[in-house]
Amino acid sequence: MTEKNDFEPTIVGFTCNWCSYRAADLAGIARIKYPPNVRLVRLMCSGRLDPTFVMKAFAEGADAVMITGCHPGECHYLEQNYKALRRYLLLRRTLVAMGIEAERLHLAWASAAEGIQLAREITEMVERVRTLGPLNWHLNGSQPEVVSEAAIELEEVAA
Amino acid sequence: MTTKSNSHPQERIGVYVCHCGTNISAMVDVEDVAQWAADKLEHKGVVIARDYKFMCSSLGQELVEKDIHELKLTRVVVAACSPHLHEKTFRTACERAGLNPYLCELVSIREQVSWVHTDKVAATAKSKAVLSGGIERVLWHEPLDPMTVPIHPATLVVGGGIAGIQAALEIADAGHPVYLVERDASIGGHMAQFDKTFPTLDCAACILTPRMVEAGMHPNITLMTWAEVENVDGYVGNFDVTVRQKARKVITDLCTGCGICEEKCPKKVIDDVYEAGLGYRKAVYTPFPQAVPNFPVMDVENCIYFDTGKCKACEKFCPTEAIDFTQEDEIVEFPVGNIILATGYDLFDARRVSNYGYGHLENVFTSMEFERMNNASGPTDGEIVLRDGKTVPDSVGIIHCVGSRDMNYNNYCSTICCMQGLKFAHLVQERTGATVYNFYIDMRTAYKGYDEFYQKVLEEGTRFIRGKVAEVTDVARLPNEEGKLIIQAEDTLIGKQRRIPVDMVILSSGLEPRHDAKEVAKTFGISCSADGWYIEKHPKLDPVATMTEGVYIAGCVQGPKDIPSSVAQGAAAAARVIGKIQQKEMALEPVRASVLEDQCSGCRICNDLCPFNAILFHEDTMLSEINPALCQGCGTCVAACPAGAITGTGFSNEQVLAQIEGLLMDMSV
Amino acid sequence: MSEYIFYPGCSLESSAKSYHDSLNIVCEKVGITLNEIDDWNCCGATEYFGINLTPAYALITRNLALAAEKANGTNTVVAPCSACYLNLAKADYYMREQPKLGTQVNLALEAGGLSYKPGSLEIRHLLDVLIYDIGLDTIKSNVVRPLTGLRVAPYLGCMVPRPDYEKRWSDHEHPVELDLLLEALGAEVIDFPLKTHCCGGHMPHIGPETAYEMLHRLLTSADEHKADIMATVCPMCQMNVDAYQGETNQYFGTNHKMPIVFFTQLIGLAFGATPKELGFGSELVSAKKALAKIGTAPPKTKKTRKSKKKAGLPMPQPLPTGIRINEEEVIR
Amino acid sequence: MSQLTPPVHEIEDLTLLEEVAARTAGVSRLEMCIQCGTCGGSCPSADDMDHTPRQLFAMLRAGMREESLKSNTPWICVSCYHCVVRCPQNVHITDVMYTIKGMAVSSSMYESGTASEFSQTFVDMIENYGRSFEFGLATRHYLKHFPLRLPGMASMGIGLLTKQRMAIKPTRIKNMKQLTDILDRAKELGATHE
Repeated sequence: MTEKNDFEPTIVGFTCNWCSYRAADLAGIARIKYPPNVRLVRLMCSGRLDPTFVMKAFAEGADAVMITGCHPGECHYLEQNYKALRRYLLLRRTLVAMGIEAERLHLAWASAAEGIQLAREITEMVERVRTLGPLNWHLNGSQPEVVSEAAIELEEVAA
Repeated sequence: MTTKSNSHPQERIGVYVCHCGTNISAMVDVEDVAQWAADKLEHKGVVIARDYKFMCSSLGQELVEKDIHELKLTRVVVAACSPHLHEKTFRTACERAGLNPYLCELVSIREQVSWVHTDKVAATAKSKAVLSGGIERVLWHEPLDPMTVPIHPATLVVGGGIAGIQAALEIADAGHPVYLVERDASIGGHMAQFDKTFPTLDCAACILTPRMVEAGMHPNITLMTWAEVENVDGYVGNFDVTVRQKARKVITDLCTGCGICEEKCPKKVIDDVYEAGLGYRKAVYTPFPQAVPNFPVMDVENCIYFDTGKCKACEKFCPTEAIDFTQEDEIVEFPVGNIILATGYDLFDARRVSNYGYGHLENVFTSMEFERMNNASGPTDGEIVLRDGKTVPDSVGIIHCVGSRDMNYNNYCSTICCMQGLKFAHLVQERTGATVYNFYIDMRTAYKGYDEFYQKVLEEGTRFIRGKVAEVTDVARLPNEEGKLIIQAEDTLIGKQRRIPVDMVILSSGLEPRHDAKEVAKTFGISCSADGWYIEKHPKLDPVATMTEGVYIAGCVQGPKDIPSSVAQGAAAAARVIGKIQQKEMALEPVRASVLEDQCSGCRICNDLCPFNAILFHEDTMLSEINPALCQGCGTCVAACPAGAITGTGFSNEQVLAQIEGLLMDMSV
Repeated sequence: MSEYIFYPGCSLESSAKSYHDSLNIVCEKVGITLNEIDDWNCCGATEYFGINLTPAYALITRNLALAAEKANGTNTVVAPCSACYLNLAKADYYMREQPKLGTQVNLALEAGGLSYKPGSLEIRHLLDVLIYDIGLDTIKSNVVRPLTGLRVAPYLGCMVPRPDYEKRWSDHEHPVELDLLLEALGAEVIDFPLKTHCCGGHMPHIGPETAYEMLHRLLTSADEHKADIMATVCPMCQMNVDAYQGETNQYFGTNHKMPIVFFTQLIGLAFGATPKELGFGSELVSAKKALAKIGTAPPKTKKTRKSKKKAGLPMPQPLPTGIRINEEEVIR
Repeated sequence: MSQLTPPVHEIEDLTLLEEVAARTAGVSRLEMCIQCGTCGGSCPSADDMDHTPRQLFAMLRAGMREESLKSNTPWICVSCYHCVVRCPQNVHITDVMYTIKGMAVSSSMYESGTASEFSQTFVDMIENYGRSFEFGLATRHYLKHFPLRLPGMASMGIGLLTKQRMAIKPTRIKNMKQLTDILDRAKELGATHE
């Protein structure tokens, strides 16, 4: 038990410039606290999320990946977040096929006003991944090549 | 480890870590971060790493400029606050020093590190990771030039309510052409239906009609009523607008607005729009006496001639032969540089709250019905009477928050209903002397002069009951309830259920987005919140712009608001547009996607994905091309291109992948 | 033939036997086969929740587990009793809303060798099935003895239209389903404003004065609207209005004589069944006088709120009374 | 989110409001109450309540444990769900009432026994027979609480009996053991009110 509790996961979070990145700013302005395990990447839109980004993050050692975007119907670019949703669902399937727990990839909607909600999502995510333990997938026999192949396959379906 | 060693050996990077007073340095060991960057990331090209008290101060900026000159820096990374605050500051500093502004990267260690974490060691470690990500990323930056597009001087204003009228007049007065397109037969909007306006009790028509006339006569305004925008193509500065001018069946060039046709028309129809269902109009009609323009329109659905082929009374009596039964819709096209949407709101349909009995109990009225009843030109000539058309009520109950602040209907506060309810209380008391009860959840009288108005209504003796009304019923329990409407509510200040018998109930209904708000948003390429209000670019700092360049919003289309706020927004949107027009051309942020022709397979997957229709397919070359002026830089196509043939400046795959690598530089893979 | 799983509930075995008898006749006519859950137990009415929560939900869910076992091609459970309908629906809904409840209830069911997966059954009231599955047209086509001349107050009570977890009804306050059904039988349906108001529930046993007050409201309004008879969908409503009418009269010094019967009894009558086989006569306030009016010309004094047509201001059109006009679906 | 009936020791550090929410089936949304009074206004039996539901929720918020659990309000609730469908905040009011009843019973706070004993009598019937048994319920309940009403009610009772609407003998379900096992296990699991 204690082993798992000592584990500090590293999570890469992809944010949308218009909503979730601003939500993260807002959480800061409001001094809402959340664990430091998430490192954010700013994209213009969750629709920009290339499945290879997620694979890259896992390959580089992230224990989990969080995708965040505008609420359905509120996309800055009309409806690109639905595409993110689709890619997310596909990615989860692929991850499971590769032996990675689906919980390691999480999608959360957060509008620019939802700093509190984003902080809560992050906190919950960190807790979930802490219970899952580190992602030791290289030790499980998977190779980085598998990643890129899967990523290519994903790119094909992503559209 | 897949990380390449420095793939850009020629680059020389300057790193600046800001203390932000103690905002950052209290939680992040900024000296350590800077020292670490200088020591450990030298192989990435870091030639200097400094920490400084206030990087955004002029001294801080000069530090960057000096280093660019003296150390021949080719890239700059600043670890400080959110890029949304100071990205522009440091880009400009680079530009001053002769470095392309897009070779500068800002990473946030304040909003996303020092302010949200509580463990200094962990926060410092995260700062290093974030900085490392920024350094990896900046290596892949490319010098970019902002694009410029010309601005067409004409403006389209959609919606002729008070917000749209205000916007149109401001722009026209500044000397620029305006197309004012209105769906109804006259401009004026909801305000034209009101009698008095809170809190000053100005007569709505007295203050509105001069502005309507001004808009109708203005040489710079092309007024298109009974018309709807069908399509918008193009982009900021260069929109192509298609408008459907619906057939009035009246030749406006010949019509003098004498009103004889309306007088002679034998068909009486309940007017659901202007009279809110409380009064009648004819099948050929001008909605109200002060309508602008004053030409009538024909309601084909109710016209006897269109139904039976007989009648034509209007045509017979028209002195100028202006009636034309064969007139068809017309499609009009014109270019504009900017667009202001002021399409307003719909009133909440109170029939949906079946426990309030509207549509079922005859003496339950909506706020709009009451406005019309109050209006001297309305269906009762300004008399406040029951549905029978003659009885003056002795007691009136006014219910606030109808359809608002309620998860069963709309969750938001419609903001105007409290003041509207108070205005009604005053008017009822003034004109009938009836006893008035106002039922409210919270009394919201913010803004100038509003609470004073509440004081005045209190003074006049209106009885206030704090409690959301549970139901309105005509089922009497006690003799004094017989023949009355009984309003049942908890008086929450005494904690008892009360039943108040009254003669008349007025529902202070909330405001809703237009029923077609979502489709209209799509036509104009802007985004709509889940409840249907249009989303402003920034809720505080940019309330009238939208995320779509060149499209602005004003009035209730952005959210419920009162007349002063709508007017202010109309003027604000106009000011933004005038500013753009006077620049003659504008620079666009060069965050754009482009197709690498040699890699494009012509599969066209990207074509349909683009929300802005910016991707064009050339049949001859079988290649897709992105129109940089239409592209907004979302990057969906970049992510979706199966051939990897689309690249997005500012957010290229290389940049993001490098950043991920940098972010995770401490992970032993 | 439409097959349904059937949960009769305790009342239909005793106090609401006429409901049971009449619904059997009606269902047979319109082609409904009811497969009764074997060895079902009481749903706990409104009483068990207040005593002990987990057992209350386990008690209800035992029935669902038994029902699911013999689902046999259909997954719709029909409950004619309001309280049973609500309790079954509520247990199923809350176990979905809060999965932990489902887990706990299933742990309890395990002790009896049972299990139930929340959401696997659809729980519906008999009225819902008659309107939305069978349809008014089929009902109409079976009518051989129209109830012309009979003024009926449709009375649903509380637990059918509310809380309505699955949004099955046209409205929570003034639903139109029962009105339309009775109209299809040829009856004159009054616009009964208290049709979803409370009959007093368990109050006759706890605070009788409260119950009398509520019953008094119902009876007064039904009388004012000149109803001959009330038609209900709920055994508890029937019991309270019927059995406590005498006490209510005593308490208020009134003389209400309002018979109340189950809606299926009226359907059966219109379908040509005899009053006896439909269980008429078991009501304490006799419906005899009311039934005698069937076939007679409607009384001249036709006073409903809607009929006031005077020169005055136009009334707003009521919302279209189509059945089920619920909110548009929102993506979320 | 609310947890279902956790053992008492787990929720000791919750406020009274949180505890009630946690003990309520489903998601109660009790903390979302805006004190508008729709519930108290809708309630058909509000006149007989010590506190309107809204007041009761304010008392829960204020941590007034004893006063809340001694209130007759949840016992007067007739489960008509008018407040539930009208509540602008979608608070599961009726279910909260059930929770408060349960807490009042287990802490022996609610003393005026009519309502709670009616419930208990009903539950006893079910636990013995698996079905409710109106005749037994009525006689046991009325003999104890309304002996004076019995003569007046006799005609009604006789009416129900002669019209065969009330069985004199209870029906017992076949597999009573199964039901008892389930209920016993459920009681162990949800040791909330013990």
